[in-house]
Amino acid sequence: MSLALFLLYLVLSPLLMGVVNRTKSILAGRRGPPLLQLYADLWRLLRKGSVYSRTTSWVFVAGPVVSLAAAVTAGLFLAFGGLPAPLSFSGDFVLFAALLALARFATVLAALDTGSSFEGMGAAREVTFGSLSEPALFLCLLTVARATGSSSLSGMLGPGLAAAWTLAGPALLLAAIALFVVALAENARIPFDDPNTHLELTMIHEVMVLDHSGPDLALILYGASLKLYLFGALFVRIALGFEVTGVAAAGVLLLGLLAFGVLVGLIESVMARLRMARVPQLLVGASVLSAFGLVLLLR
Amino acid sequence: MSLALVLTGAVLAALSGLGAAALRRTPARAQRVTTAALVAGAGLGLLGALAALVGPVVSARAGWSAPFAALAFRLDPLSALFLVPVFAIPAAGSIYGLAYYPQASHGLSSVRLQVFYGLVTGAMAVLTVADTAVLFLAAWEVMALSGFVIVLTEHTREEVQRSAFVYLAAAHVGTLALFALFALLGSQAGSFDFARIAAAHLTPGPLLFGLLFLGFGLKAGLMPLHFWLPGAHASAPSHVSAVMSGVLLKMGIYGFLRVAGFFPSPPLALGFTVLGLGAISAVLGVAFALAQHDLKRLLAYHSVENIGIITLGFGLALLGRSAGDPSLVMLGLGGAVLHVLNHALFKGLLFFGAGAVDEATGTREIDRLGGLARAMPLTFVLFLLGAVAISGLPPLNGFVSEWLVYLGTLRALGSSSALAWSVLAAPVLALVGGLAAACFAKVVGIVFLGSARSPHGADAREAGKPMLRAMAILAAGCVLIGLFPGVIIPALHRAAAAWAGLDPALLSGPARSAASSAGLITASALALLALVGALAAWRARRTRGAAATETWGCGYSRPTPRMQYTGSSFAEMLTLRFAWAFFPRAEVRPPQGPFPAGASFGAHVPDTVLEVLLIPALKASAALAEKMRRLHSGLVQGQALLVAVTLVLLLSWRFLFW
Amino acid sequence: MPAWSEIVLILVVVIDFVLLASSRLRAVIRGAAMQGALLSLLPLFMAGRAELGHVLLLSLGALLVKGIAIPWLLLWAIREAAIRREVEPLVGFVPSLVLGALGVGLAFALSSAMPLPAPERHGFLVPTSLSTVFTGLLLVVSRRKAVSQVIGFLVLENGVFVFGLLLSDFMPAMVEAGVLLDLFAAVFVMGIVMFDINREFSSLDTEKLSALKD
Amino acid sequence: MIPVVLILVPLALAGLAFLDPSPRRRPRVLLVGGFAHLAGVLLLCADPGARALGGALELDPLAQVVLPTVSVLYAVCAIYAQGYLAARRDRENRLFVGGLLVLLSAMTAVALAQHLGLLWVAMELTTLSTAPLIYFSRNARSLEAAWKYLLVCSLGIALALLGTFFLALAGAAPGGPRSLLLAALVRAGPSLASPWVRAGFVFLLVGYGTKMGLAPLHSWKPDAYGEAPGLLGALLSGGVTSLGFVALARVVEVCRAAGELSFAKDALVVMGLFSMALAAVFVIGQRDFKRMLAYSSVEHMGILALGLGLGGVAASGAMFHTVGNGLTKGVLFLTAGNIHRSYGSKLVTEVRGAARRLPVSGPLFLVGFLALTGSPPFSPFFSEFTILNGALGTGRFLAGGLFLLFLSVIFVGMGSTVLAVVQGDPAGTPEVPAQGEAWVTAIPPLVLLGLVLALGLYLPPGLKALFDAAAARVVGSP
Repeated sequence: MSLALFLLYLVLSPLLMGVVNRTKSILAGRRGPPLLQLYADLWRLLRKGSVYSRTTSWVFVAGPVVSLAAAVTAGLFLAFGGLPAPLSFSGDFVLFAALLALARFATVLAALDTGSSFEGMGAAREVTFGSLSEPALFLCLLTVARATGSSSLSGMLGPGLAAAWTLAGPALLLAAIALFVVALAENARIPFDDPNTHLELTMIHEVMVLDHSGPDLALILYGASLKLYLFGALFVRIALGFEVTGVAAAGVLLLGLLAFGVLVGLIESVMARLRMARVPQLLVGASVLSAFGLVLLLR
Repeated sequence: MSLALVLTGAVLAALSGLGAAALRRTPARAQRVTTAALVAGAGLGLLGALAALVGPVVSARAGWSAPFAALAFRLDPLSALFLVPVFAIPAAGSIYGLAYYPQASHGLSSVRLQVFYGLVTGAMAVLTVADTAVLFLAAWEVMALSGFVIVLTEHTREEVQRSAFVYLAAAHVGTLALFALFALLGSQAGSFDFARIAAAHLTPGPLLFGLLFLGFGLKAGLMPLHFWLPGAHASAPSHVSAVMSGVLLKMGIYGFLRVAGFFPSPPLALGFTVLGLGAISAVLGVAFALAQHDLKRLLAYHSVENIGIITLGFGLALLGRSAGDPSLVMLGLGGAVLHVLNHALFKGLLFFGAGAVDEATGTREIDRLGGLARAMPLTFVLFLLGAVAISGLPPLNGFVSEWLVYLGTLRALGSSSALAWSVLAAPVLALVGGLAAACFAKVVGIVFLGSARSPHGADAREAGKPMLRAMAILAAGCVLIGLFPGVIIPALHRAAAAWAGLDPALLSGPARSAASSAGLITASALALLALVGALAAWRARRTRGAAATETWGCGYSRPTPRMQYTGSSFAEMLTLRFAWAFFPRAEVRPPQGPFPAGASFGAHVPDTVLEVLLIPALKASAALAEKMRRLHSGLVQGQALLVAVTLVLLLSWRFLFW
Repeated sequence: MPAWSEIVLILVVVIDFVLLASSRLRAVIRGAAMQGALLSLLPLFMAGRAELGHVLLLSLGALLVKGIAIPWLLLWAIREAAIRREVEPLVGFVPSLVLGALGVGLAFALSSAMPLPAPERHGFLVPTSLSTVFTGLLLVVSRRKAVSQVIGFLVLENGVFVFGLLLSDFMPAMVEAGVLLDLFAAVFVMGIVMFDINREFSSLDTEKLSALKD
Repeated sequence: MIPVVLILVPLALAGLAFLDPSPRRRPRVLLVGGFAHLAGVLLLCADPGARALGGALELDPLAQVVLPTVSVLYAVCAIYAQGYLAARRDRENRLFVGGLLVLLSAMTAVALAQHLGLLWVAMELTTLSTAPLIYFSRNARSLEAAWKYLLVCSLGIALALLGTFFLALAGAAPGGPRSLLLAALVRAGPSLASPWVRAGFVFLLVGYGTKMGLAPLHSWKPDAYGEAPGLLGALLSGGVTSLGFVALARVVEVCRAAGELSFAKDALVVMGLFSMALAAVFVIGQRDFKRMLAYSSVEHMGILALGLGLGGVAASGAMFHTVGNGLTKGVLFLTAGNIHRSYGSKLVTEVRGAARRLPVSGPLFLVGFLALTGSPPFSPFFSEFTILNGALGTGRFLAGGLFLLFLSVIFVGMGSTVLAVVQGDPAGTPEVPAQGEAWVTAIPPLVLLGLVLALGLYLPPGLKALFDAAAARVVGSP
């Protein structure tokens, strides 16, 4: 069952992107792209050739590869829908976070490899916000760990979560909210970053991949969708942490993800992107929020 | 047996420099002989250490007729684990030195370097197995002074003299603090043998705290006491920097561990204090690193950061000891000691790399470099491995030790007492990890990627074979520990038991679970590598014959290297967050007149403690001393008066007040 | 007979005051010589159980050295170096007199506070010696010229000599010999040095001697 | 009978030197005297407790500690003198050689004297014999130094004589010892008249403290050491000052017997710490490296006084320190002399890169500095560590803390000066032709340093027992 969910993760993640974009287009009163648009894009890109800058080295090609591989591997530890993950050990969420960090590291290096000042700018922003969102993520997970008394993702998201909600509801709520903010930041969504303007200067993630084309770009887009799906699943499970098993769990997860996608789309259509200077404040705020949650449990 | 091996290794290493001194006629051969001797000694020592890791605790004792002194040695798993870097890094360094600092071209200064380089190695090895205070102190000071000499290798350069002196002063003050520390311990325990001191079941008072932090913190480079470190590491030859930051600092940690181990149940306050210091060192260390422009200074500040991480683990272990929680001791100490080893490996690797860059380009200014990946591909790959490792990213060794520390915080999280608060070390560690990754993204990205930012390194060539070999050895260590952490867990288990003086059985629970988790880490790491390999293979097939062009400049068609992002601009957003701790100094030459000739802007972030606090304070006290000296007019009548006054004062003291 | 010695001792203290007060170098030297001569009488008066030969030797030596040789040496030095005749005090005469008086008072107080272990015949010796020592110190500290410092040292040694007399009847002769000998030697060497000072600096003003400082 | 010979032979040789017409041959006399003396001392140490002149001279433990040190230092300096005087042909060395030999005899007498009067005479002789030597270089500065040295020390010595008289008077009561023999005074013990013992101690502390150079009685030191030849500096700071310490210790011994020990100890601790403090103030930013050494000598005399004042373990540490300090000071002053000669300057601003120009003396200067500041495994480390132990072990935390504080400040202060002299590139600094490194002036300090190191690596058990015995005899066994 858990393996099935892992495969769903690999298969369905582009769909989640579709949901988000669909929501935005509906709210904007446009027809918008079909739900499966991203699959089509990926397929097209994979068949294309690619163009490389003369300044780039093998790092440029390795970047997308490593970050995609890291994202996939990270999925092995996430207990989708609260069902035990394929791999699980105490403190595995550290590895989970570290793999995502590895993905970021690879992307950033690939960006710097081009020597383009724009991509350098994007890389700088990416590492800045990444290093600020990392503590927030850990504080959320620690809150859950303290509440469930477990130290592995499978345990934290597993059946124990329901009981934890009854005992430590407020703390978990805070953690969930903070986690949602982190998810938006990590996936470069509004209000942190605007995934579909094409004014290079305003962006973080998109500007880092300006030079990537063809299959490389395909890997990047797919990796991005995986990351969104990961955080979505994590957020959904923590937010809807009630006792479920088997297929029901899968159902809850998928519905929850649908809701997550809609929510993200909703936010992107009603909010504007923050000024760069204010982004760190929001992330620190998320950390403070989840830290407060943790303190609630510690005292 | 194991101890004998270690001591022989130590002696061989200590005397290795004689080869260089003796065969000065044929410098190349002399250096090979010295290196061979050092490597052989290190080999013996490592054998002994490994034997001690699996075998029983060995101790030996011989008379030494100096006051309070004896030649008492003890080799337990903890010492053995510290011995691994003590022998491994200098050996690799001496191989590196064959090409980096050849005797043939540097002559006498290279001879001096080799002699004291060996001496440092030997002293550190003896220090690690010393079982009595005076022997410990003697080895300690020999290490410190030889360290001073090798930092001073290029003693004609102004800043080298300056930083070497700062190092010497700091080292000496630390040593004096240790005098006091051991004198106190000795007087309380009635003996200077570590065993007897430990048996005395002392409880440390604030005075001992202070001396402990001052004496060992200075050597280890804990944050407020790190001031000597960046300069010394930056101005020493690179393989010396590698040894200093990879091993010499760890002697401070070792002493800290040893002495703290004497206290059976330290108060919780001690553990939390250590934890706090670790947090400060880690965060501010990496913050200062981000703000550096000099490659080696940057690496030096990362040593402060990593010492902080080690101290975090150590603090957890102390807390576990106070709370009587063996698992916490196991995880905390295990993490700390493993990070000691790991940091030695990747920091050595990185300093070697930095040295190679320095040699190839003639500058350490990050913002002047760029695109070296093409000129020195092998150096680049090895340096990249080091960078990934130090950023605590899987699948390399840095991650493993940090993971152990995280496990420690999780263990504390489970407790219902005040202990649980120590979990706040985890987000700190996360922040530090993120910042470190950012910092090394900057280093690798700016130095090796993109294209050259200045004439420097236009004609850079790949580093010499010995240098690459030395780097490859250390890189292999990083990869192996990263992929198969399971093999080292048992050693950590025994070390932790030895430190806490507990029965290993008590700690076997967490050790076993950690080992099994380590197995899963191996599995996932292999999975990751397999995935990367597969994708990479596929991409490699696809990329052949791809079109090549300029970097997309968003419509701008004539990009120049000068337009690239620099290290400073890359780090700016982050350093802004720490502006409160920095006192940047800027040299600005604004454009003037209707036809400005030239303008320039330069800024650097000096060390706050040294440049903003210490040196002004010293200057002030010197001025004060100068004022007081004015009182001393050379008049002979005044001198006679002094005698008379002293007589009167003493008389009145004796007959009126005493 | 004790009466005589007491008179002598009183004279010695009076001479202390004279030395502090007089502004002429020669006068000071003569005063010191006078004091030396007076002191050389003391052993004769106090010759108790001790055998006569030793006493004669002692007083003769004292007379030769303190009363004649050294004063002559100093006068010769002044002539040689053509030193101006003024004393040139750092501390004026009146203050030095007051200080001297204070010192004498202190000396008497101190010696009354310190009972002599043996029922000695001349309890007057101790205060005299202490006040003379004090005067000597005062002269050394408060006079500018090198010569006057030598005189100060001479006076100081006189004080010590007076104290030594307390012990003369049971102390081995070596001590007194020591006093005379190295008093002589010290001043002698100082004299030589002074001539060199004169050659180097063409004056005996020790304020020129303050080049060495930090 | 050896003690008397040890005192007379150098005197005889001094006479010979005065008579000898040839300035080239004269230094050889020094060599003869030094090594004859060394041999005699070794011979004497074969039977400890040897006495002469009815016990006025005796080789007690304290003498056994100090006399060999002085003798070794002297012999090494005698070798050095060959090279030094050969390099100073321009100057008349009759007085110099003669004075040095008188000094040797005087120092021996001080070390062996058990009679306070004899002790005092010998001490005075050391002053008289060294004063002209300070004036060796016959210039204004050295003259000024000699004058100040002579005046201050004579004052001190006069006060010391008065103090000696006080002690004699203290024992003058009918049935009292009525003698200045140490043994007699100690035997009389409590029966001594305490007010006179107290006053006597104060006067003797000032008197011999002046010879020792304890602050604030030190004022002659920087001038004398700064202007005198390095050779003399070595003998003064390694020999004469240590003997001042010996004299003081003898007095303290009497005080202990008379039950006046506690004040003596307090006074010594206070003066010792004050000396260290003053040295710290004057060492920071010191531009003249010979004056710096003088203040370092003040510091170490302070350490000796402190150790003696703390008593117990610390006192035996102080005994050990007399040896280590004596020999190490020899290293520093001799090498400093070499550097001074070769640069013709002793100012940090003008001297640079000594390690390059004087490949032996330069590094030796640095290593000597490290040894003196208590870096293991050199012997001063062990003595200073012992003293620290004595302080902290007996709960004197303030004293111990100040001790460490001053040590570290002085290290930083001296270090900056020493390093500025030793390292760097000598190019562009003043150079005196034909005054480069010569083995006869470079080897002697090396020998001394070897001894210092050897005593650190291996301290013969007998020697350690000797230190304890000497300390026990002065301040009582811990």
